[in-house]
Amino acid sequence: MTILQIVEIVVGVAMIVFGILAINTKKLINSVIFLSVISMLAVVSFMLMRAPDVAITEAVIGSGLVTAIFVFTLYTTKKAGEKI
Amino acid sequence: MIQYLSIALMLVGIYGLLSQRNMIKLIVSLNIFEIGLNIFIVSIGFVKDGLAPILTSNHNSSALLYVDPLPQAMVLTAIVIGVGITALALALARKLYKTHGTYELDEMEGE
Amino acid sequence: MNPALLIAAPLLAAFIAVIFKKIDKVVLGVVAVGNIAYSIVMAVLFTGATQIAIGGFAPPFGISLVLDSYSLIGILLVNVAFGLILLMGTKLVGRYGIVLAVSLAALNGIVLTGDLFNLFVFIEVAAISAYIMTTMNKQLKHTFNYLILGTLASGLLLFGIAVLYNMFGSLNIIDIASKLAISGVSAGAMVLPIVFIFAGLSVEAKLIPFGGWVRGVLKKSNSLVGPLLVTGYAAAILLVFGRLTSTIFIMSDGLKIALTVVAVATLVLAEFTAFSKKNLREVLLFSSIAQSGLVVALFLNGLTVAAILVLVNNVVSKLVLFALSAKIADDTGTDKISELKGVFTKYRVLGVGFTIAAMSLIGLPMFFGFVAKAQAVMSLFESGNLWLPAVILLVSVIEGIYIIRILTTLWNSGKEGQVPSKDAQKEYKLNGFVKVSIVALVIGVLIVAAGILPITNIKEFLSSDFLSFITRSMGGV
Amino acid sequence: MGISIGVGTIIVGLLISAVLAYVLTKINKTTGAWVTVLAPFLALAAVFLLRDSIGTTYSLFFLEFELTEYGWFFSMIMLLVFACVSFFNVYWMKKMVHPAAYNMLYLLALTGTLGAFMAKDFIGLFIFWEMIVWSSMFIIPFGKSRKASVVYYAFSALGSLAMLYGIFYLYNAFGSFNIQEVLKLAATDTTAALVAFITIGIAGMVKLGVFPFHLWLPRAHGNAPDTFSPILSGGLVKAGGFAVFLIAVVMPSYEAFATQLQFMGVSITSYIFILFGAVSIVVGTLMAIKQDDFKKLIAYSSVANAGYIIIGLAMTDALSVGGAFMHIFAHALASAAAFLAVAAVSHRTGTTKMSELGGLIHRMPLTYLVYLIAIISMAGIPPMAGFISKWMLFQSMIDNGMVFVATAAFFGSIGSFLYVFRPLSAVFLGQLSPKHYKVKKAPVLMMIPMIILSGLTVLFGIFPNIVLRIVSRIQTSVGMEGLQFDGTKIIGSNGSLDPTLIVVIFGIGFMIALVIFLLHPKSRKVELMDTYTASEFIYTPELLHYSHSFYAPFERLYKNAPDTSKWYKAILKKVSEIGGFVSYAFFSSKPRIVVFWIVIAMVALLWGGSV
Amino acid sequence: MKQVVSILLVLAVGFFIFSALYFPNQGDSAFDSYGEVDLDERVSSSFIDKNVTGENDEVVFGESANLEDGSANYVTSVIVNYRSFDTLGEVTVLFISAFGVGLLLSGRRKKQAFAHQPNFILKYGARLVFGIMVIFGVYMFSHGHLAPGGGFPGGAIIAAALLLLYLADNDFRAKMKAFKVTEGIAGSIYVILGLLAIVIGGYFLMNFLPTGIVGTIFSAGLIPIIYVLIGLKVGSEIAGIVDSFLTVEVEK
Repeated sequence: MTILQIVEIVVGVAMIVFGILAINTKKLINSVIFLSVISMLAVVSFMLMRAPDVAITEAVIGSGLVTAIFVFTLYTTKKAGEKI
Repeated sequence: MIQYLSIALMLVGIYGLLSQRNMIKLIVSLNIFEIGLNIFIVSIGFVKDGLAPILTSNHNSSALLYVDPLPQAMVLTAIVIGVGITALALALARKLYKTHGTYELDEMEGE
Repeated sequence: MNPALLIAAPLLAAFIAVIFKKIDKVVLGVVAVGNIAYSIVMAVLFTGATQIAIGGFAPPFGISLVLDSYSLIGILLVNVAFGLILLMGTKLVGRYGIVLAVSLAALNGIVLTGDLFNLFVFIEVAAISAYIMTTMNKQLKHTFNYLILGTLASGLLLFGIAVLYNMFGSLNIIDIASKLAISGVSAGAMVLPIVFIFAGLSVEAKLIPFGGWVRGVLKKSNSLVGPLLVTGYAAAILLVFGRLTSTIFIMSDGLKIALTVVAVATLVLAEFTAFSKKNLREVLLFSSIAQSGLVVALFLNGLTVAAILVLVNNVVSKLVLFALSAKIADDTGTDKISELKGVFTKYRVLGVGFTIAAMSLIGLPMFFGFVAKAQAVMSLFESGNLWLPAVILLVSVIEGIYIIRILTTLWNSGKEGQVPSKDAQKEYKLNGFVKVSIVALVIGVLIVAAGILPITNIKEFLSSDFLSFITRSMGGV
Repeated sequence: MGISIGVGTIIVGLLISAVLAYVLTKINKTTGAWVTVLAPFLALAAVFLLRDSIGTTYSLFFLEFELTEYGWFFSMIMLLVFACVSFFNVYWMKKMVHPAAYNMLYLLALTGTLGAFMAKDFIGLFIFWEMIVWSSMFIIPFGKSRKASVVYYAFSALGSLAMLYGIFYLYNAFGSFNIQEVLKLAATDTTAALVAFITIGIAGMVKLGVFPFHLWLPRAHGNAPDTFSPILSGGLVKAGGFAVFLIAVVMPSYEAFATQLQFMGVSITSYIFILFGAVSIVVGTLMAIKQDDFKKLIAYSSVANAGYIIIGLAMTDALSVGGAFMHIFAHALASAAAFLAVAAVSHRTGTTKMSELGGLIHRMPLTYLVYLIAIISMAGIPPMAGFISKWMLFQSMIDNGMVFVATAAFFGSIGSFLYVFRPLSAVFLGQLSPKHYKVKKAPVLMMIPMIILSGLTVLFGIFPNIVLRIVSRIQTSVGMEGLQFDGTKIIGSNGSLDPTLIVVIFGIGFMIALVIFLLHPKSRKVELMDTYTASEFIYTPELLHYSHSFYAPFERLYKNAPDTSKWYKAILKKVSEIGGFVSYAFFSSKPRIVVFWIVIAMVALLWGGSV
Repeated sequence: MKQVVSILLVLAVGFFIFSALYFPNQGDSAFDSYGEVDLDERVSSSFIDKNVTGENDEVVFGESANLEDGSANYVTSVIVNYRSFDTLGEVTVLFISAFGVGLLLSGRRKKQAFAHQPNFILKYGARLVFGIMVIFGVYMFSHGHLAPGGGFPGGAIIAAALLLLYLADNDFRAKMKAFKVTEGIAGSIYVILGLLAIVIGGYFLMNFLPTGIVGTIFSAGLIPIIYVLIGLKVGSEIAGIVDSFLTVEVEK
């Protein structure tokens, strides 16, 4: 088992853990943040699989932009005085 | 290995769709599912000891062993499509929030 | 003749319309008419099945469009249906012209493409346009439901496609089919991709229990969105079903039975549901779900010709029925059958069109539906299947009951237990029904013509190759 | 005339006149109605003239016709009924919302029946069969009920789709649609014969209204426009007899089922059909006794009579089939006449409820007479045509030793006295309801067809051999033994019948009764409301009506008998409930529920696929 | 309870997927396991050797010229050349969903106000970064055929730059009309180029420009042009989405 394979497994398991967290967490913003973490971990796994194009795209679009619009949605719909 | 885990991640996404009733959570679950799917597809094209599919001055010949570029192209497309759908879903969620004041599907009045 | 134009033209129209907002309806109209004309020309000049490569790369490598009599029927159906729906619902287009143009492109793409991943992309484009169109109905909660399910479905589809790519190293449907034949992959290994692709397509094809979104989305849809989803979309997706089942669905016996059970259960349960409904659009909606089930069941049994006939009949008659129902609902504010007593006594032409379409749907002789039903039953008998014809005919009884219930109520104004009289008639006001009437009538004439033509020599028709029959009657070779 | 009259010409002519009727009615209602009178008469004449060219085939565009002996016979009955009934249309034009559509559909129904009787192949038969269904289906809601039409369609669709299954089954087995050819071939193959017998038999039973498919009759006949009830009862229902005849006799069922278990001289399959016939005699009779509505009563009596017809056809011996044909003919005349009498009454009084009528003999004597003759024929009393047919059927039943069936048939005959007497006394005898003091005689034009029908009933009661010779020829044409005659006598298996002699005896008896009646002192006339009880006058005529609770003690005997309509309702309710459940469970607006089903289905499919 | 059912169901699906893919019970599953892929069995081997239309054994960076496809980045060559039609569909997806978001969140809009007023340094710093990001984005999509990246991330980076301005300056609001026009024009040119290809080469979306030496900037025929178009289109579409999400409807 090479070090890369161990990294692969760690990344993969971490994604699943964060996935479950994202689904089961109470606060929506946490959910979104966990999603963003998963996305970042996905970028890592894409890099491990020699897919730089996909990694860049996922980083910019999947992780960055999607998280941004999630956060904006939550921000624009929060009730007055509420923290998101 | 990452292939198995990606399938598991897809299943986590489906689990989210099965158990959640909050719109944001549903969209998050969908995204998790898509990420798992994307990793799965990229993993299909992975070749052990393969190079990233770009010719450079270092790896300058097509005779070298590269990973499959086609699944990567597919995933690129899938990611962009995913963003489009997520944006649309969030817009819908926002619109629904405005009329119902909640993200919980079960709490919305009317049919 | 490059069929890619059918896809490129609407897309170009959409892109232009986004620059010049004011002309979007004009552009849309031009493209719709152009597409109809172009597809007719293509059908007339059709010489034989070919694959047209996109980008100049030969089929297994690049993306290719498949042009055969099968996809020709598809594009004719899709474009003509789209054109007619647009004609009937011009006023409702509003700001959605761009979406409609994109959906037209996507539907053509779905029907034409010979590449699995390309199919996925076009299904996504079509689905997203559908999500946006359904927001017209102001039922956003249901649209959201549709969106979640549709996205999950295309994810499942993509998973199946990815597995297939892994197994065969190709995305071209015909290439995969030939590789399947050579490599001797066991049917057991194909179960996973087939089930995922089936599930993915079934959500859009509205099979029970996959198409749960459909009721909420369509029961209050207007006369533009509803007919389009029930006809154009259904036709495109079901044709894809047919293409896939006839090429790459190498099924084990267990899987074939399981999939057929789903399809037949859809047929039976959806007819039951339609029977239990009291609203016009809901009844028609479930009826078209049932027809989808029938079409899929026929495809799974390898009876492509019969399936296409049933599909064409369903699309054509549902086009009229759904458009008229939605039109009536738009103008009178209700589509409850019991509140629309005698509406056709004032709008007779509408009524005649509706009646012809409805009778074709039930499958009465001299209408096209009979030809379709006869072909379905006959070919099932030929394949040695004796129980499915019985099921089909039994559910037609139920179908007949609710259709006739609608017809008798909509034609006669009186209360139950009274002779209908002119005084008891409610006043209905429909706006701009002339266009709708003309379309309904023209389609009605076509249905009758298409119903009489084949039974002129039913024996030859039943035994002949339908595709050559169609191309012959379209003036081709 | 350059055009030679053929079946094709008749069909086209009728189709054209249907369109013509529509157009003319739009212009002038009465003119249009006259088209519906003329067209059947012309067709009647034409078909009558075709008597000599039986056996010829005709083609019309893609349809092929063959004039057979039995096709001609059935067509004649049908045209006679249509021709007679159509006089009434003239009076009903003003009462209709869609007079033009009515006239068109009326003629289309006629075209459908003629086409079905003369079709050479099954596709033609099916097309015209469905034409009958949908043309009448659109007419029925012009009457009192929309539901009736749905019920009618439901049963008809069950029948015709069963037939379609049979047709395609046979086509798949024998590669042909030709009726004669296929049925002959089917007789050699027991399975195919069985499928044909059951599927086409169901179609016939539905049309005839045999138990358990009889429920549409009272609803459709009772609620159809008054002018269409006689068509349904006298005409269209008889098409069912045609279908049963095809599979029982034209397809020699006794040969096809020779290997089956034999039971009372017939095969078990035929016997089951006969049993259904017997049950429908009993059910029809009992239900008819209960009815208050005049039209529903006759409708149920049609159910009972359909039972006789199917029994006769299914027994497949010379006497029984002859009896069935005679019965089809006699019942067509009688029930059409009865319904026309009802229509005449309804035209003058506006109701068909017996409890609202009474004493109309004083106002409409001729109508009374027509009705009397019709019901005597229906009850099977000499000297009417109905007697002859029943006699033949009874003979055959006793021959075959069918005790149970014969009991049912006798019960039906006796029961028919009960139910035919009730409207007679309730509508025509007794005291006139105060509402109807000003009722006038039926118009002359209405009288013509009624008299024709009654006259024929009497005529063929006295000289049945006119019809029976034709029937005999039909029998020999399909390869069975013909009926035997001896002068005016009909030879049965254990005795013969001389109707003419019976009439003479009957006439003498009638004369004696008449003399006694005339010698008897005149009774004083009392008006209906001329009574009081407990020193109070009563103002509700219905309660004083003596047909009120007419057979109450008798009805009480079978009050708790199961109601067949409840079974169908239960089935439909179940269907509806399943539909509601599907709609609720699978078509949820909650994504997670649908995802749940998707996942379940996928697991099931994956599991099913890996088995 | 519901959760247990969900988990069980998901596990059941997982069981079937895993057993079908990795533990086939009859014969070979034909499914190549992770990493054990033979590219020669796949169509991609031709993409790597660039010999779909002609004979070509080896592509050498900086030497091979005038091939059917001149991109050094294989993913780019698949996306923009071999499977360009998919990409057309893909930009349509983004186009239509951006349009849909715009439709859903339409009406007279104003910017969502943030709680904290950004200070001067942030404001002007952001403008500086904006410029750099735009340049980087343009670089990315114009070098898509040489380096990882390409039109989609490039366009997204430009949109992200715009997003930065939005966040850093409460008063900033981009002119959406301009973006619409850009996206429309870029899309139209894409399709028109495709149609032009029919006229020139007989195939829709054909790469009709000559390809230079693999590895140089002007090497891939139409690919850079199309990638620039895609970049512009994606950039303006995502900018549109961002604008829709960052603004709220004006209350009447």
